Amino acid sequence: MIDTLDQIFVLLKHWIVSFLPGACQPAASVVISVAVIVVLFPLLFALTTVFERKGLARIQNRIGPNRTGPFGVLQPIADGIKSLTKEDIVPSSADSAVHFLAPLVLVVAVFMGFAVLPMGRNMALVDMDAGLLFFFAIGASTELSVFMAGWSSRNKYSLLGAMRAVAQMISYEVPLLMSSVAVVMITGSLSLNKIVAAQNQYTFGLPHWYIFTPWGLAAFLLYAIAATAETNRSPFDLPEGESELVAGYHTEYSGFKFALFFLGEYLAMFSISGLGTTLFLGGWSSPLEVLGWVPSWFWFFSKMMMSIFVFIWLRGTLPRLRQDQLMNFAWKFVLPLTMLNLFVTALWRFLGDGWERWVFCTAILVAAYVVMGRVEMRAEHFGPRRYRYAE
Amino acid sequence: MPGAGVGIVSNPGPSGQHSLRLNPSHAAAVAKFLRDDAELALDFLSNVTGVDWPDKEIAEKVKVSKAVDGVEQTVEETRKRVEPGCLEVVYHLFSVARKHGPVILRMRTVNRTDQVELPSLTSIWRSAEFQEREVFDLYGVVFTGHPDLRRLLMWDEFTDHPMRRDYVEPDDFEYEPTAHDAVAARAAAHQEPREGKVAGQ
Amino acid sequence: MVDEGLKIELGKQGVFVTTIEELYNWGRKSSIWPMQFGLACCAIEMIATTMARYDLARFGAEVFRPSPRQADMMIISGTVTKKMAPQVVRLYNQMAEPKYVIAMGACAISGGPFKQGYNVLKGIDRYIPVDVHIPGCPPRPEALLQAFMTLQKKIEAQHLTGAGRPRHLDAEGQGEFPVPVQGEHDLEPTSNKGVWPLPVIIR
Amino acid sequence: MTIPAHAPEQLKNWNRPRIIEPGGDGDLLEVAMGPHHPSTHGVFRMDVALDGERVIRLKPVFGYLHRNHEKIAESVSYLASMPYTDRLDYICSLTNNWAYALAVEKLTSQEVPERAEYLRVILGELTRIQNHASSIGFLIQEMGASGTPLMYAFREREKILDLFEALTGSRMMCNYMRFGGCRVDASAAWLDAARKVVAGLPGFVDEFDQLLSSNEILMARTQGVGILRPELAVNAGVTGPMLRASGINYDIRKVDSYGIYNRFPFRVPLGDHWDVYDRFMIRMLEMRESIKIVEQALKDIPAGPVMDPKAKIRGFRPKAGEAYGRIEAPKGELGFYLISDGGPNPYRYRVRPPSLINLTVLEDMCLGSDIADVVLIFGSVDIVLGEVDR
Amino acid sequence: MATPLTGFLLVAALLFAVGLAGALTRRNAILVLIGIELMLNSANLNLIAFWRYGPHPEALTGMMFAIFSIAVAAAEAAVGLGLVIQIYRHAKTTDLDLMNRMKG
Amino acid sequence: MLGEGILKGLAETAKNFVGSFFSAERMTTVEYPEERIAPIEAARVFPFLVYDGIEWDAGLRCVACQICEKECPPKCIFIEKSKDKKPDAVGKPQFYPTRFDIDISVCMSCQICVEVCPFEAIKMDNVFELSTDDRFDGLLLDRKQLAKPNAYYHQIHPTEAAVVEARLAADRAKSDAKQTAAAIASAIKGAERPLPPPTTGGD
Amino acid sequence: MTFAFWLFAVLTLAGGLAAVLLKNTVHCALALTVAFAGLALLFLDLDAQFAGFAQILVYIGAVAILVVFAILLTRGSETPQEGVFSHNWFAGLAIAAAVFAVLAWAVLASAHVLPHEAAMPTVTVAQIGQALIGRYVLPLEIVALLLTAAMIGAVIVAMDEKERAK
Repeated sequence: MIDTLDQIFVLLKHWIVSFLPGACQPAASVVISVAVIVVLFPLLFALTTVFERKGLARIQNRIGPNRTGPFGVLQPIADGIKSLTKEDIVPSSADSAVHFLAPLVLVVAVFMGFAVLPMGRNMALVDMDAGLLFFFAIGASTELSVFMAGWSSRNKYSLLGAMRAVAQMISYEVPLLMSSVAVVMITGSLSLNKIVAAQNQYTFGLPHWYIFTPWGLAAFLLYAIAATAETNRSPFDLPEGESELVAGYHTEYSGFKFALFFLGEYLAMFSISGLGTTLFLGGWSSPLEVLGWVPSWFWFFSKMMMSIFVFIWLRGTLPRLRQDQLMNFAWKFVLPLTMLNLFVTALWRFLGDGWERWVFCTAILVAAYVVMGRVEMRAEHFGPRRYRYAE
Repeated sequence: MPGAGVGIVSNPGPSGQHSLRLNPSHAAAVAKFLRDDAELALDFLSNVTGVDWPDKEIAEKVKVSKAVDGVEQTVEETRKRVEPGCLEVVYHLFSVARKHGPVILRMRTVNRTDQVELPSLTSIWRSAEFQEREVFDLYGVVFTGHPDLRRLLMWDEFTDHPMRRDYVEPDDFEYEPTAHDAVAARAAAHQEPREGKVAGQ
Repeated sequence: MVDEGLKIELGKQGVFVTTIEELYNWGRKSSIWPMQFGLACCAIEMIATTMARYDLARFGAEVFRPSPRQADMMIISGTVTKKMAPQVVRLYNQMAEPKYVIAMGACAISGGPFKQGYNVLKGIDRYIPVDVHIPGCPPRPEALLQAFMTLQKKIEAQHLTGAGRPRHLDAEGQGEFPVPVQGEHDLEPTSNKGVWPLPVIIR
Repeated sequence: MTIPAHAPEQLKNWNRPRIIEPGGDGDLLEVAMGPHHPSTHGVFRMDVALDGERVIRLKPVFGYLHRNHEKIAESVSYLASMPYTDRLDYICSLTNNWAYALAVEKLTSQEVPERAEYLRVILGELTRIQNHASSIGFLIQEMGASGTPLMYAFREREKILDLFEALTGSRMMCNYMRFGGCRVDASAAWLDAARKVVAGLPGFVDEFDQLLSSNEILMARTQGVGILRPELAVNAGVTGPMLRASGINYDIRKVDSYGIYNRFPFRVPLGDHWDVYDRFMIRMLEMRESIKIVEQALKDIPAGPVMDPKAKIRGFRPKAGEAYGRIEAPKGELGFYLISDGGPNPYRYRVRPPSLINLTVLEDMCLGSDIADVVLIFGSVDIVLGEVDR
Repeated sequence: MATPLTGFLLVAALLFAVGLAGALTRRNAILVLIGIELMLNSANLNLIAFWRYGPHPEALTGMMFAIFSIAVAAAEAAVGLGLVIQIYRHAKTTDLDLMNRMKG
Repeated sequence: MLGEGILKGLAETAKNFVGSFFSAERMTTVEYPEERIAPIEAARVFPFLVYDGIEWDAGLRCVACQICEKECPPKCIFIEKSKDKKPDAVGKPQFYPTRFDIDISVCMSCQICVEVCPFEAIKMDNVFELSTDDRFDGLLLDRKQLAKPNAYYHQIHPTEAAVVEARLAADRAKSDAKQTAAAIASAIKGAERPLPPPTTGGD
Repeated sequence: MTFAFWLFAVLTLAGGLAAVLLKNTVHCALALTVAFAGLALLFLDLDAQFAGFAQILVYIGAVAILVVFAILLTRGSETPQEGVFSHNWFAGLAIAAAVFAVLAWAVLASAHVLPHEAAMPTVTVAQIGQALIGRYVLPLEIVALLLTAAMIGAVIVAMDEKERAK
């Protein structure tokens, strides 16, 4: 029974496929999986927009959308209808072909990222040997769509926004990759299924998630920073920094194409949270051994939504950085720490099973963080101040 | 300062804020002195404003000796003359260092039409920069030596000086739903004649 | 536009048509994104309306878009001066249909207390069509919410075909609105005759 | 003038705008920020010339909200201008009322009853608190926080506005002060409500402090940005929190001690680094001082009339003469200059707008900095367009 | 796998020719670099194809070669484009014909 | 240490997030159409005319003295004085306004008309839900729309109304006394003039 | 020849041709990414997963972006007024055609000696990794050195004159 529940989607798919002639079964299986992803994640996106708007509202002491449907859950549907029927304006000076292609490229690229994410036990669309590499390779092409959008609009703000976005995404892609490499070093595989399997073990009922190791925690935090920047979320949302660049690279987009950008941004957030979950939070494995009976997909999605909540929380709290600070932060703070973390990971691997490796690794990382923090604050000339009063 | 041409303009009102009237030709020197003098130290120019004193028609009775019926007689006669108005610029100074003030400076142009130049004090107090531009915009005082004398509030194509007393507002028909005679008259001037309905009636 | 035959065909399937219409109107009215655009005093009340106490977000309208392309509603919140009027019209032109305008406060409707001034436009409806007027100086945030609901009701009552169809479905009604030019003494022209025919005064 | 010893001698000609030559190979990018630009909160335009992202020229363009306040005021009676002053700096209508009332009282040498003075101080300081809170909120908003600090600021502002409304009848456009007192008296219930609100304010400032003051992103963004040298600040007529953030001890509440400010012990915080962060912190600290003043005023407020019995409302004709009255408004020195020719209307009516004059130094503060900083520097000046353009 | 090696080789040859034509005919220095990239890529395709059809695919030789080639190409692109930008700063043009004529 | 301030800030927002579910202090939204902020007694929006008695046109306190029209800063009041007089609530023959229009699209809610009115005839209303899509007819309030009974005044501004009532009563008593005195005097003189009609106060 | 091969080949060649022929430089760069994507797909068709993904990561994620940046930095995004082709374009075309002719002749002539079918190799990433740090460790190190040198070189070349002078 428990297994059935756990595998319910897989079984369902097999059941549907079994009605088809044998020759087209594999293809049908893939089509169904893809269809599920293509339907499920936009739905999730819709829900998340409400979730985000209500979450932000709660942070800000208000209620948020609550008039369309119960608790405002139909809000995204209204938004969707509105966006679909809104006039689609292409500026006369714009490069119409590229302008049209940009949101499509973005959405297609982010959708492909979901192919390798194991969303439950046996629930990865493709179990690819080089899954992680595939994920990052696909992720790299979103930059191109951002550039296409910004350039084709022929608007100063759009182009500036796109340049910023691309520079930022390239800069943070490096630490993003490097912090994931730590996991690869320990697991010895680029396959996401194997990475989850490696974490799906328990000692005293507690899981072997990588976040519970010093290097794993450090890598996770660095990954989170880089992921926030990679998805252009606050406090790294400079490309659409409305106080400087009206709406960044999608200033000139209206109606449904704008909605696609919105969708793309959220899908990127899902996929990157999903990857973070897989790499550091044990993927679909349950947090306690005794909770093993809860379906694995439930754990995956709840962990993913938790990370989404953190995104929202950050957005509700922090102001954004400046462009040069953002770049400096990537190259002078995050990247060195990820490098160091790789070293610490290697150390962890070779120090054996004793308590020493905990002490050493933690000590190195904490010391490095403190020193780097000092250096960063000194280099950027900021710190707390005291104030005097006139008599 | 000898020959600076400073006069005191007294203020009859109860506030008792009297002011100094400067001769435009020496104004910059006096202003510099006021700023740099250690005792005065009027380092803070708070307020710059223009005042428009329109041309006044003065009717005055003059006693004129006239030959009336061959006899010299002193006759009172009303003569009208137009006293040329002027544009006045008023500066309010305070001292941040010594915390006193205000000291009020005034300068007047010769007339309101062609001789409207006054020296700019922007080089002595930066705070005059925008305020003098505003006076230029709204009153039409031309400040010589101002680094960037453009209109401040109105658009560049605008040609009038709206704060002057004789400024005539543009006739942009202001429709009021309560149609009284004045409104109806204005409306009539703006409406194309329509059959059947007579505007204003 | 919908041709006659299609109209009859749609008329036969009356239920279906109304459903689509209702759904469309529901979508439009439930997701009105205002433009991030403030002019004067009323802008502060507009901001207050989006803040915790009044929370415009409850109506799904907190998504203030900085780009006119993505906004549905323009709240003219404050005095429109003659220096600003061309910009306002230009921004309105940049918005994608369907678009709505709320004139918030006395100044936006008629120039309000400042209408005697030489640089104040006596009502933004001289240049662009306004859907809802809110009197008040400034209107309370609740008044803006009420006006928002008035706009929603107006959208809800619109039929997609026929004489009373919304402006954006009217092929002739669309197009750019002429942007006034700043002249030597005043804006030229002083009003857009197509939107604001001079009212005839009958006593 | 207190100039810190560590003042760098960057500029010889500090009272002239700095001219930065564009770099050798950079092409200039001319951007017109505004009049509709999300960050100018209002209708304000900056014509910026950029070399890459570095500002090399910045010319503010005003007048998009020029509502002819002065012209209208010269054609209506003294009393009728009072509601118009509400709409100058529309966030702080009560201090505008106060400044105008003060100027007219100077023009006519009217006395203000004790209780009215207390009420003016209470309302003025409450206005200052809500102005500083929302100005900080707007500043952080421009820094890209998605509204949270602004929401918290407005949460408190609403409480203060409720007080205003309960006393004066309107949330924003209070039209409360009159020549020779205040329009209506505050009831005991109102004073109690005010005490309750004021008791909650320190908690709010603490919350704000926790949320913002030590935030690394905020510090990194604002420290060392938009430096305004004290000499330039004084010379350019900068007033208010901006001047004090440049390290100059000049608070008109202390200097003129108008009203009854000499009865309240309060301190004037000063900045030592002259940058955006200092301006932000000075506002934060001033809120705390203002809370103290209001607390004491609410404790000491005497009984009595709120209006000079001799004061006239209608048919008000001051003697010919002129007067300049000024107060320390939340944004700086707000002055009214009135010339009377003995008629029922002022002959000349001039507002000395702190916002406009504080903007004189905008270009000097922005030159050489990043375009993203311009937004912050502009936000830290704390202007309201109604007052800039009038 | 029904595609013969010849197919891949022909595609690679065609791509190489296209790249070469681009590199030789375009005036914009960046586009010349694009042509060179295309040529490099066609070589990579050859390497992989030969590895795949070779007698010892388990030895990974061609694949390794291709991977190294990709890495080197990345370096080449970075340096090449850096040079172009630097030349642009100096000569204010990326037009190779013009650069030729100016001679420095 | 780097990150400390950010964590502090996160803690603060988390406090508010969690608090919004439990404490009314943190969840400040008032859901406008259903809930309303408790009406503030002093609140003012637009003026209205007070009438005594039941019939609005008979009981208008306004005597068309036109002071408010003159003093109104934005000049949004328009009054036409009657040619004849008719007895007011006290019974004294007075002029009355044949026309009393307030253009609320201009009104700035400054309350100066109320302040200057010597007859307590114009007061501030607190109705703000006036938004309309009708620019001219919807925002021009005439005599009939403006007239509200004294009871309504008492209901929205109880304290102020009580003070006004006391003052009016005193005035009335004074004029009554005067009239009675006059009546007595005339009675003494032996004139047959009937006594003035009994004064009918408001409600 | 499978359908997939035809598709990918056409995609690659179309992208390559567009990259060489289009007028607008940015369009060329975008067409180049299409060519790169097509090549990556061809790699996948050849069971070289790792190389295919590396191709996408490096070429689309980095090189294409670099090209685009270079175009924007050199103001090349506007279509030039005068011709886009070199004055001796004909010679270039002729050379290219000749080269293709030779290559095609060589390939076709040796078609009969080339293998048509091959055993499916089973290559895992782990194997590639082992090979990289085993047999190919020296080339790996050299490439690493080269990349470092290139990076430093690129930074120095692209750096501002003034900053270098500092």
